[in-house]
Amino acid sequence: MKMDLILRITTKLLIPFMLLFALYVQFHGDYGPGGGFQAGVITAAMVILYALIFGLKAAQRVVPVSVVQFMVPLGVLVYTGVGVYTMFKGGEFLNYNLLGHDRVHAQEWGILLVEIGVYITVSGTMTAIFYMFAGRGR
Amino acid sequence: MNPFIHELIAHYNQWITIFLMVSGLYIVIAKDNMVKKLVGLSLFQTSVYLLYISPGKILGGTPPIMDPKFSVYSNPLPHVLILTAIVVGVATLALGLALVVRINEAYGTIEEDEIFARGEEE
Amino acid sequence: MSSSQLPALQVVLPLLGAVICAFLRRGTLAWGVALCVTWTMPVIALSMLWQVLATGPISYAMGGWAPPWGIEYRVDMLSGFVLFLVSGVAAVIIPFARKSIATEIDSTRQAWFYTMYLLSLCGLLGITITGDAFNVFVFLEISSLSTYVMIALGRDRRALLAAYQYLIVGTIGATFYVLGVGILYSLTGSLNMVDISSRLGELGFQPPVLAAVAFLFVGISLKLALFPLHSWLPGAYAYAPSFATAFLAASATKVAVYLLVRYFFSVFSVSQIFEGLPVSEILIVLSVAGMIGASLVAVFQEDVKRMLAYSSVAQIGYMTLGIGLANKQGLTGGIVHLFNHAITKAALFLAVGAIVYRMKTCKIDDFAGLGRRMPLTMGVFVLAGLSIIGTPGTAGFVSKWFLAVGALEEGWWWLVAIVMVSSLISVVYIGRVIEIAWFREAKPIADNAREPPASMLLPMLFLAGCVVYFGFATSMSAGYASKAAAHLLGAEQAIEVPAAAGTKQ
Amino acid sequence: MEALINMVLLTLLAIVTIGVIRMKNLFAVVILSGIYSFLMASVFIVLDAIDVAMTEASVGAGISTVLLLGTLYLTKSEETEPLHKPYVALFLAAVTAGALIYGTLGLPPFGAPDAPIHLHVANRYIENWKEETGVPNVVTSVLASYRGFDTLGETAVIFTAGIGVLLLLKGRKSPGAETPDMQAEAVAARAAAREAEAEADAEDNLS
Amino acid sequence: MTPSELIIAALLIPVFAAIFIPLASAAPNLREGITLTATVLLLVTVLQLLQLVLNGEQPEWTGLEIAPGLALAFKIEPLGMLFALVASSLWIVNSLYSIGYMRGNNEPRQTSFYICFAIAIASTIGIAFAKNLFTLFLFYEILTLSTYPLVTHKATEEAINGGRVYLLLLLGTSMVLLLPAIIATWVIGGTADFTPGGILAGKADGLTLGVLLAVYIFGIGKAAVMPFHFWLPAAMVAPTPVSALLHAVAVVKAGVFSVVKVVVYVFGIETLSTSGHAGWLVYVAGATVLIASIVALRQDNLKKRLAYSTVSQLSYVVLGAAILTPISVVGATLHIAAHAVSKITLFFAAGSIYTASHLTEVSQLNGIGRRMPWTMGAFAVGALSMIGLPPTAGFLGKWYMLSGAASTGQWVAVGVIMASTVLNAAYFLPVVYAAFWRPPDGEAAEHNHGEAPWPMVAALTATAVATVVLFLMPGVPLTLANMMVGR
Repeated sequence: MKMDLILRITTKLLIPFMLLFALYVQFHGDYGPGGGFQAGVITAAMVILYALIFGLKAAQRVVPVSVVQFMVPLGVLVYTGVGVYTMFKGGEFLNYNLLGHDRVHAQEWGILLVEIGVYITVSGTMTAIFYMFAGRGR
Repeated sequence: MNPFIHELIAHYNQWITIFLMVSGLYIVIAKDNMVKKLVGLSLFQTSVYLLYISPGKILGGTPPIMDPKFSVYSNPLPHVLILTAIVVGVATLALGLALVVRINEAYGTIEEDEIFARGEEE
Repeated sequence: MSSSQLPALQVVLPLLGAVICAFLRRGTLAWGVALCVTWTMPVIALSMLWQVLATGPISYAMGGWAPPWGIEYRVDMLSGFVLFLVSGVAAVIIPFARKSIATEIDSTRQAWFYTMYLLSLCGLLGITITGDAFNVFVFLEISSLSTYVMIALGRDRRALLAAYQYLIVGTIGATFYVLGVGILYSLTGSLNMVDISSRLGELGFQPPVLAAVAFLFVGISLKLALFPLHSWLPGAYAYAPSFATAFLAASATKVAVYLLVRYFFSVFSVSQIFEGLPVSEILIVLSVAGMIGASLVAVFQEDVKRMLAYSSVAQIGYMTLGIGLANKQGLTGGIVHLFNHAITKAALFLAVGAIVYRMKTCKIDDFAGLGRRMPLTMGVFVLAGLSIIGTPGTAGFVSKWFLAVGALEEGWWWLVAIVMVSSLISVVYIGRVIEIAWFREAKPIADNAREPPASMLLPMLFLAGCVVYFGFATSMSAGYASKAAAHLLGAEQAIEVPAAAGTKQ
Repeated sequence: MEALINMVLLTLLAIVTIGVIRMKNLFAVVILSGIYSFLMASVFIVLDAIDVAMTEASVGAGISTVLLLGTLYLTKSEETEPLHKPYVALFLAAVTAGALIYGTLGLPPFGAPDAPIHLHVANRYIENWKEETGVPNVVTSVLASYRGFDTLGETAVIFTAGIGVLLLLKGRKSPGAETPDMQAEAVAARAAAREAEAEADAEDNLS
Repeated sequence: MTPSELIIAALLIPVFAAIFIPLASAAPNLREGITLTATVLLLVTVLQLLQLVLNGEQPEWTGLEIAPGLALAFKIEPLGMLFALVASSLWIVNSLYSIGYMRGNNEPRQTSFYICFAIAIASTIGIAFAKNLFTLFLFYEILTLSTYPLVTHKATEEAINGGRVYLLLLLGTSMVLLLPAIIATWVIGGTADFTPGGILAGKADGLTLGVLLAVYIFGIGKAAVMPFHFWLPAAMVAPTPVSALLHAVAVVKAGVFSVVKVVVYVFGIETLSTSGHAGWLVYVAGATVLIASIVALRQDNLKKRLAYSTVSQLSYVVLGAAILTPISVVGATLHIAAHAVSKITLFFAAGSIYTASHLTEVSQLNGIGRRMPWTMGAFAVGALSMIGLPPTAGFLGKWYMLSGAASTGQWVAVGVIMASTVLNAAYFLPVVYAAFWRPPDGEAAEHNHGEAPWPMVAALTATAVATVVLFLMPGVPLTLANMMVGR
């Protein structure tokens, strides 16, 4: 029981930092290693950790299955949306140069947006998959 | 230096990569346990990643993150490809495991030979 | 968006459709989305095809990055043809899906089934249209993963097993493919197919090239179920939901065949593959083995879907045979058989699907008496069956004709004989079903058997019509295929056409 | 130096792999595969593939391991001895090995800067990234911009897998696939289908 | 109508019949009405075409192209004209007869019977008018497929097995041998259109010609050259009108017609006779003639006996073609017509005996001639024609063949024809004798049935008369045959 307590505390402490790290990886991906995918996985890992310690029910109260399910396609929608938008602007699919007046900014915007898309889908999917496996037992 | 040693070093990555790849493939084909097959499959794929990354390396080069301090960078393109490949790999693994779970529920076992032993495939 | 966006739309629309379906809950709604998306596909493909015929290959630079730095979408004669084939068949059979799926998959899963279907379509079209070796792999996996899921949704628990086996085999195949691409990449430093082929030309011939050929060949052959590597196919086709089976049989293996052709004739050169290596011999031997062996196995099947699956393996042999012949007539036969077999098998599997819809079974013995209970459905079955056999007046005959001519041009009488023998075997297994359906007394299980609703019947009848139409009016199928073949083989081969064939072209 | 570390790690990888082959306890196998991923990740670091290393670590050692353990929890943890002898497998593996050795030994040696892959496409990225994307991490820029479409495909693959797993595992254990006696199942399905068919026909009449 | 329109019409009339018959399935009289109208219309159309052909024209129509230089095309030359004439005129009597038979034995599934029948006729016309090998092959296969349901009509175990043999043998030979031969012809000769003097004339060496000829002859399974003859007895399970269709009107005739056509227009008589590799055909055909006749001798079942006689008679035609002299080919052509009318008479007779008295064995027929004078009279005429005695049509064909064989000193052929004449007599005359001059057996005498229903009697009388008329005034067929060989 004592052990358990320690675990709970440490987890409670750990989780914010994990989220922080995920966001760092997400948005610092342009400068250092990492990007949407890694961030997504880390976020999912956070949820998984929470579920392992506090139980699946608790985790699903925090992050409901419906939300996760919604995220899975959402990310792809965002990503594709960027591409379609550039098409409407008259450029090729995913031609970020049309997202802003000067080229470099446009590129950065594009990369940021699609990375967010990747993040949403990956975190959602990984969590969903974990939920499915964990929920199958009972 | 002894030419054989030289050869070995020059191609050490490839030797090991080949070994990893082949043993992964061996696990997939030889084993009947579905989980182990999938593990073997992911080993197989991972070793292929190595085959991509190794040639991308330039001795004395640095990671392809731009910095005025460095001049020689390793080749970024293989990294990108392999990032994609890893993702594909984990997706496949997840799907495969889900199938294994369902098969276990349907047949009560995850050993292929046991299922075939029932001989309902015809 | 101007017409110049078409190549991207061809792939992006199904993806978007899949996403939308994923948000939906009701199967019928998702079906509606799938219908809309699927019906726009052939329009896009056709307009691109016209453009190609008018102004030569289309190149579309994804993200505005010119190849080889960015990913190129490339539509030429062959890929345009296959795009139209896949999207066209999908468009024809999609109306069939609603009721068939409604009975075979429980309502909570239907919407997502259409997601999977659209993803699979997206993947197949992506493989066909892209000009980037690695991009092929990505879309290959999209189509494969969605296919595994579709198969696993079959009612029979064996569907799960079939899906798992396909997943293993398919992944090995895909990994081999990546391996081959990796070797090519480290040889040439490029991933763009056109670029690769030009640089390979400079490299000449060396061991790594051979290894690349081997891995690509094995990898792709696993996907197209070339004879010894076909073990996954029968189970997958037999236990998948009927609609999925029809779709896969008509599209998946065809795209894999296309990929093989693409690599052998475009990425590598004809001289490299067919003069430097024994590829031609290997292909012909395996094809022949498949044509005879798989047909023989099909004769002894008790389950019609399974029987048709084995017949598919045999028919794939015809296509690879055409590739192996590697002369204009033969290659034309192979390519046109892509087309003819796609529509034929789609018709057959739809007919069987309709019977499953009414009877909940597709054991051969349960077909007794259906000839009179479901005359139209069985009529379609007979017609398409004749096309499998290759009787004149059906599409199947045309491809057989070209293949035989191609073989004779090489002076291989025995090959012609084998082709004919294999079609004779198909007489046995098709005839078996027809005989039972028309001349045996109906069983009690067939009591509530009657024609399926129009939404299922019309696609079948349309496909049957196509089977006959393309048995006579071949300017579109064979004519186009021979153009594509000439294009692939390069100009020097076009001269070798016999006088008679040459005159009227 | 780099080369040396590299060789050590690779050797370790080989050892782990042998372990995976020999072990019968699936938990051990899973843990070993996790270790394998970690080693692989460190190899990638040595090879300057930081992003790949990160991903491999988080995916191979993280998610994959969790999923595998979850599966074992749902199924079983001991592998039984295969009935058949693995000669075929050995043969196929040997053939593949032969092809690989034959093929890859012709490739340029490890780390040589003049290999074709460094001279063709990649240069463009390394030279023009600044004015073209301005993102310092070339990998990110290539991933998300030059080959952004691949990444869309990758995301689509994840999406596919996600929906696929949801389809396969969501909700109660679906009765259809489990009941061993196909007869009852068939009857049930037929009954259900009758209803669906009836209402379907009803819709027909309406339309 | 323009010639090409006439051709289309000739093809479409039976097809339309096949389409309308099921619509009228509820009203049998209307249904049979449709059939009969179609038969008459068809004959009229064919006669109009005959006029054109006799004036030396060769009407054509070309349809879709399935491969470059390979189209669905029709062109009427004398031989085809003759075949079409025979088929269309016999269709009328045969339909009359079928109506009587099907109703007399109230057979099941009459609608589908008439449908398949019509389709079979359509494909026969297609074969007759085919301009190239592809068209010929197309309709050849359609004929096989459309007659398959007729053979299995009774849907008994025996019928299904018979159908199996029928389908597998005919499809098998045509696909495994005939189609490759056609493709080879196309590759070697560069065209598939029938050309006077032969496609392959001067394009291939003697050996190739010989091999190809063999592939053709055995590939055309419908010609029932041994050893590919046994589908014919197997198909005997079918109802009699179908047997008539198989033996007289369509199927076997299509076979021998194709053989003659191939010999004349694909190889060319001169080419073959000079090739020096075609001599074997005389022996094969001769052997078939004799063996089949001997087998026929030993059959007690009347229809089986007729079947084997057909096998032997067909090989007469092949023999006539194999002798490779213009005059013998004329004989072969005439024999197609002659055998058609006389064999259909015999089958009608057999059928009406079955309908009236349900007797099937030769040994049961003692004295039946008293009760069914018309039937047995017609039978006698048919038998004479089979043997080849004047005043019946059978005589003409044999005569021409004999003179052809004699003129080139092919004594083997002469001997075969002579011997088979004796054999024919040996297995037909006893039947006639027993029917008229033997006293009826006990149980046969009891049930005193009369003649068969009138349509049947009318039909068989008509064909019997035709058999004689064809002998007395062979003008049209003779001219056509001569036009074909260009004499």
